[in-house]
Amino acid sequence: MQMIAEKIKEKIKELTENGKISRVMGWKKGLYGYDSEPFVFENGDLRDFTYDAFSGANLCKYMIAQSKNDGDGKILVLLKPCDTWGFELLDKEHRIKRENIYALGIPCGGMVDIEKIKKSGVKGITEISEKEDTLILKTMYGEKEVNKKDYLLDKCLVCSSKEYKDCDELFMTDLCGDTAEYDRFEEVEKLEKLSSSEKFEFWRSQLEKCIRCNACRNVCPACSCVKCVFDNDNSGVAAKANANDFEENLFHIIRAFHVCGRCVDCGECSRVCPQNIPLHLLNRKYIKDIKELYGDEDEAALLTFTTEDKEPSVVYERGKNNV
Amino acid sequence: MQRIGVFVCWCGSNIAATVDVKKVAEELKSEPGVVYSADYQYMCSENGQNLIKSAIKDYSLTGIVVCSCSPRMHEATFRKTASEAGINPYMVEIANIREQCSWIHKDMATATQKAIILGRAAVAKVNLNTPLTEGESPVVKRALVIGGGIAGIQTALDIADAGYKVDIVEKKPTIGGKMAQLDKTFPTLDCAACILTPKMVEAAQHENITLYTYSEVEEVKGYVGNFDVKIRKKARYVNENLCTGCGECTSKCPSRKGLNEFNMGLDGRGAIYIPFAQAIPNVPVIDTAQCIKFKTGKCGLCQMNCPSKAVDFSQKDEFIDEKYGAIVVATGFDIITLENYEEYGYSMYKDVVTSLEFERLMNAAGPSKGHLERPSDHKQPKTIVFVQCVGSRDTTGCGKEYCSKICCMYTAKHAMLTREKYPDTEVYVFYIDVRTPGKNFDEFYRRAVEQYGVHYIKGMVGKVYDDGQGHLMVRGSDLLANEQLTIKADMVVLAAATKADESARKLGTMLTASMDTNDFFTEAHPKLRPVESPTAGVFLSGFCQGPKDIPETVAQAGAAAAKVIGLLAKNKLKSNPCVARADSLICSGCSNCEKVCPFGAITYAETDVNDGTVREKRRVAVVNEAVCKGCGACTVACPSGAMDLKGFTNKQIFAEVDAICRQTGE
Amino acid sequence: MYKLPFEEINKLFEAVSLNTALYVPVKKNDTVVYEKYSENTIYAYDELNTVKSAKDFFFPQVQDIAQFKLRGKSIEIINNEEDYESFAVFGVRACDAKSFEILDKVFLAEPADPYYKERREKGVIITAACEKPDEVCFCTAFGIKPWEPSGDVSVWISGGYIYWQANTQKGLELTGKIKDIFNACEENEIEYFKAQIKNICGKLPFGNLDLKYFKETDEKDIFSSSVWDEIYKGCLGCGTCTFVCPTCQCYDIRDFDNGKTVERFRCWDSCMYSDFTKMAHGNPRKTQKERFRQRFMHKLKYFPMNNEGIYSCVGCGRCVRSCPQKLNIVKVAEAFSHD
Amino acid sequence: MQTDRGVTAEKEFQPKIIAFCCNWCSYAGADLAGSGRLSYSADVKIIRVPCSCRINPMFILRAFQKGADGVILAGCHPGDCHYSTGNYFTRRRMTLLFSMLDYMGIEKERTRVEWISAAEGAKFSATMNEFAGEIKKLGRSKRLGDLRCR
Repeated sequence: MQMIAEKIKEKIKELTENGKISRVMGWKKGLYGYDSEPFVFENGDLRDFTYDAFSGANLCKYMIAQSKNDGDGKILVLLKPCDTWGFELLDKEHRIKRENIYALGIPCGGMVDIEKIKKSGVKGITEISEKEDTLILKTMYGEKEVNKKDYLLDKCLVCSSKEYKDCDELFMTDLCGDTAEYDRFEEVEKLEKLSSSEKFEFWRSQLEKCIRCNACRNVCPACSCVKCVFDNDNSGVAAKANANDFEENLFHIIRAFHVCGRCVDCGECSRVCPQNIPLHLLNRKYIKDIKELYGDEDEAALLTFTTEDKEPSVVYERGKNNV
Repeated sequence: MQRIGVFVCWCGSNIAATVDVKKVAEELKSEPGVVYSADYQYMCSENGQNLIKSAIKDYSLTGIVVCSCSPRMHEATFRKTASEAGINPYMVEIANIREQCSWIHKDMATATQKAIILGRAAVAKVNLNTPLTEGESPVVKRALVIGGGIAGIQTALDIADAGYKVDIVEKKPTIGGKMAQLDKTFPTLDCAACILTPKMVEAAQHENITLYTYSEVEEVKGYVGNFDVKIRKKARYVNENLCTGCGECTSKCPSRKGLNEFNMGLDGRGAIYIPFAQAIPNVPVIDTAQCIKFKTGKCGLCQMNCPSKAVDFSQKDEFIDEKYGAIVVATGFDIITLENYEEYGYSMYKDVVTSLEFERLMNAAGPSKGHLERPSDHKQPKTIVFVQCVGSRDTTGCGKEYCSKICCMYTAKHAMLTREKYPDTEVYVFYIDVRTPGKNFDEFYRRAVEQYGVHYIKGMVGKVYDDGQGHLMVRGSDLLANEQLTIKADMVVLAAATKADESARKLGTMLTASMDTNDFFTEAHPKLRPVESPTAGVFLSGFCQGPKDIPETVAQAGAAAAKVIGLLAKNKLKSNPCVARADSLICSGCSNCEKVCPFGAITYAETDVNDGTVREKRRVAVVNEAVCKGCGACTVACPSGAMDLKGFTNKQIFAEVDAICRQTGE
Repeated sequence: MYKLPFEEINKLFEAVSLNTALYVPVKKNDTVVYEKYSENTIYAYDELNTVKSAKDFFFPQVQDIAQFKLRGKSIEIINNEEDYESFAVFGVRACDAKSFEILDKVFLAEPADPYYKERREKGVIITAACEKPDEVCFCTAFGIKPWEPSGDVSVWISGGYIYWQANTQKGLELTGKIKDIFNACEENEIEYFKAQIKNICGKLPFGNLDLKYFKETDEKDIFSSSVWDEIYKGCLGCGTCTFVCPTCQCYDIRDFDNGKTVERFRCWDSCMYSDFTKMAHGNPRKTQKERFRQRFMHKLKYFPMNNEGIYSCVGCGRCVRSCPQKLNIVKVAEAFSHD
Repeated sequence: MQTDRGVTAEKEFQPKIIAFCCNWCSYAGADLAGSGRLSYSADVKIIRVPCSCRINPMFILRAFQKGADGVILAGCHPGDCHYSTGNYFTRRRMTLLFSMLDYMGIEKERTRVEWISAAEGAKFSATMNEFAGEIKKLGRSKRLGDLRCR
């Protein structure tokens, strides 16, 4: 990783010197070694630039704000494969000014979930260094080594491909590593097989945790509305808190529906949820449904149709086996 | 806050017998916004309407709710009433307490309770109604017809006769289309040229018609009544104004390698040519790919020999911008290519021809001057096998799933004509079904079988091959006899499937007119609006909408013309005010709404937005109110709710839902 | 001071819950929350903190205030007067205990917030010393002693025992009702444990977070510092930090029409949201930078300016842990201290 | 529960059902049912919309929030839409929405889409009766309600 980060820095320098870019959207080293943050590096100053096992954040959505002004020159954005899908969506939906962006596809070998490490009982982590697949954790209570592969983000465990979309240049992308451990629809299938009340109980127990912080929405590359219905006092559904379980359901059902057919399954919603609600299971259900009902189409599923589409009653038929 | 009046109609005893109308009026009085309520025997009667009018004045009402019959019955009546009393007609809502209540419920208490709830929902809605105004737009009194075949010509003539200007755009050098290539027409066997060419001449000479031949539509903007169209007039390299059509140039052209398209490539033509003798305009065109002058810079014989100095090698494509009130699509059809049907040997054997080629072979003006002969050795064929449904009704994916409709009849025509002219020729027809619905059609087919002795074989041909001695061996199955058979034939004629002209798809996109998967244009309603496209101001004539024979095409052409005349006769178009509206403060410009709009009513514009917090230039949706029909598809495609439907806003529907669900009895 | 073998902790919970409703931190569905005690409750004593802070007990995310009843054309207003049951919260950490003092300054200042006041009076806070502080903790920077947490009662869990010490009148009352279950113990029995925690706290990477800049610089200079231009850019504008924060106290008032009545309630708001402070003319804080700046100016400058130098932060580390993009108050303080 | 009538006898469950009908086909179908005096449950209340594609999932959820026990959408038969393609979008949207509701354990029987033409008065009434019967069997909707609206 260290090596890749250095090479990326060289690449950035080269592009800056050639006048191709004026700024860089990348990750900045944090306080504890695991908390690198999205950051805009300006004036060629790459101090604290990092690309490490904790650069999980998808930077594509920042491009909405960052590409707005034509006068600012081009911004370079670093995109991992799954980040590029959201980037492509933003481009398709005219949410970014593509001409003001230089998209650099960079390699990804899976990103680490610090929460998983913490949950395994490691406390007081003050510094982390990487040595190939090993993470050396310096903690207030001593040193510890763990294998990176055991603590990957859930989204990396179902990594569906290392395909890059809509990039201006791919950089060292042959260094991508395969991290998929199971099929991404497995969890959805498990839920589908539950009885109606079991499903209800499952989602209740998950959604009751929701604190309506909007992190899932704000990080989502498909949730790019200038003004969300839930923030718009004129929409009739605006709310700042979940007054009860209905509002918890409403928010997540409508959010899933609004990104239905547009969600790129980047997994950010679940990554950022402070309450660890598996929100991706809602969106992935739609992806699975669309695949099963409509197959592969170029257009977002809700923006097109065929005259032979299944009737809504297919839902009852499919559910016949489990009551 | 609105001041709402509620008017409960008895409808004689239709409502009052099962609904306690007094109670409904009384209960609704305490609804928010309601300042007046009344009941009356017949609200739609003059007295009833006067009651409403005076209440509007006396109580300064801003909105009214009429609890009565279906809005499909009297919504217009009460809107007019409101308007006459000085309030906006769209401040009226109807609670349907007859069809939806009194007529279907017997119990008075139940029906009354339901009527109150329906009234409540209407009141809740009116509270959020806003005055709406019908839009108006002027109509350009000129029509554009795209395609100069029989469909386009007929439509143009009908419109022109009604006194409106019409332009025909035809991509080929001449008008006439497919019909010009036909020999005789079924079921009357009159000569196609004899009935078509006078119409071509009439179109050319009509004072209201302008022909743009060898031209194509480049760009379409605007909407019903106000289309802006850019037409590309391709360079012919012959000045139309100077040319007299003497044909001197065509005979002097040293290149003879061009395939004569009009004769389906069965003979040759020069690089400068007139497609056929009766072409309109009778002006040659230079095929630059073939012309020696264009290829090498040498030659120029045509120019030298032109007595009127009309040949001009420096001519450039010309662009014409014109405004139209209506556009008629008449792009017609073509036949499919047969590379997917190698079993019939079309590409291998010269004597396997398509029906359209056969049409030219039979035609007196054709390559063989009307003498039926084989393309390979110019001998008269003694046995001819016709194969129907080549690529039609094909569900394998190789051809077209639909029935081409015209093949059964023209094959019967070909068979009959052959037998009549050459009685010694044996004629076989392989068919799946013979479909002959149409006036005198089945009689025609029966004549072919009974009177002319054509052998109809139910079954398909499996293979056509050469016997090495100049014969084509046609192997097929006879399903009725349940046997395989092989016919030694001199000629095989394939009824190749029809398809939409290849220019249609591009044009459909330009016009935002919807098309089906076969590239046929979709009609606004399959039964009730068969000659209109769902896109307002775009009409459909002829084969471009689906397979049709000549009489049907002409009938539809006339119908389309009537629709166009109806449109152009108006000075202003009034539009439904219940249309979509985009809130530019919220719109993200994502294009989702545009993608679901069936009418192409949504475009995008870089717009200055300022909501007090954010001030910027942003791409936002703009609804063309003249084009929007108010279905509301866009409102659901819009995740932010920036797109709403006037008259049926999100808030209004929420209010209706809330009112219906509200707890009762408190 | 009393003690009880740790394995008998449920005996303690049982005894407390006989007197008053008791809330205990538990692990539930992959998160840590306070749950009302029942016999199945398993105290998550190895979890340092709940994801959401304990402020919910006094300042819940949603609080009904009044009802408007429509009777014909007249409106009846019914104030929501709560008769809240008395309760005890167990396992509150020193940071959260301190946060109540900060919230008190807002909600108990005249005119006092009746809902907050009622709950504050009814609630008994039982704090627990932090055996294993985490790297995200920086409470010591605000003078908080996790080895000696405040609260009505403090407990220490060490050496197989749970030690119980009442600090206030409320604490003593509760202790009086349940003391039969305890064993007696010496005051100094846990001194070593306290020292141990103190020692660990010395290793907290930001235990001495440098706030000199905020303390000494004029607020206008901080406000207009160019540092803000850089550090906010990763901010998503979500409300995670404010909703997990024990000291954030902003709320919005909203109405809900249930068909019979209109219910007026208040709910947490977040200064990170784009429509926070939105008024008829628009929003004075137009950009995320301004919203981001507001949050930290409030915590580190405006609040102390108005409250005898007390910061509106207790160093609990929740925002450090929860921010989706890993921005936080420590980074902000650090960015300015290096400036 | 005591069965002693007059003491605790519960009022018979009266479901609340909202039927969204498109203006051109199903609303006209309802009118036809009316003029044919083809009775159907009074629990069904119709909201008129121009096209079934106007129906936002939020309307459906709102209905359940406010206490509806069933929501049915009725539109023109696919291919017959007045706006030519509106109901094709409805079909996809509702298929996916209902699937999600089912996935979340919300009784799928409480939502339905039916295609009812202007000529199908009898179908309209039969459909509404059948749907109302089903909802009555299911009882009060609890999983997607809002306690404040009870």
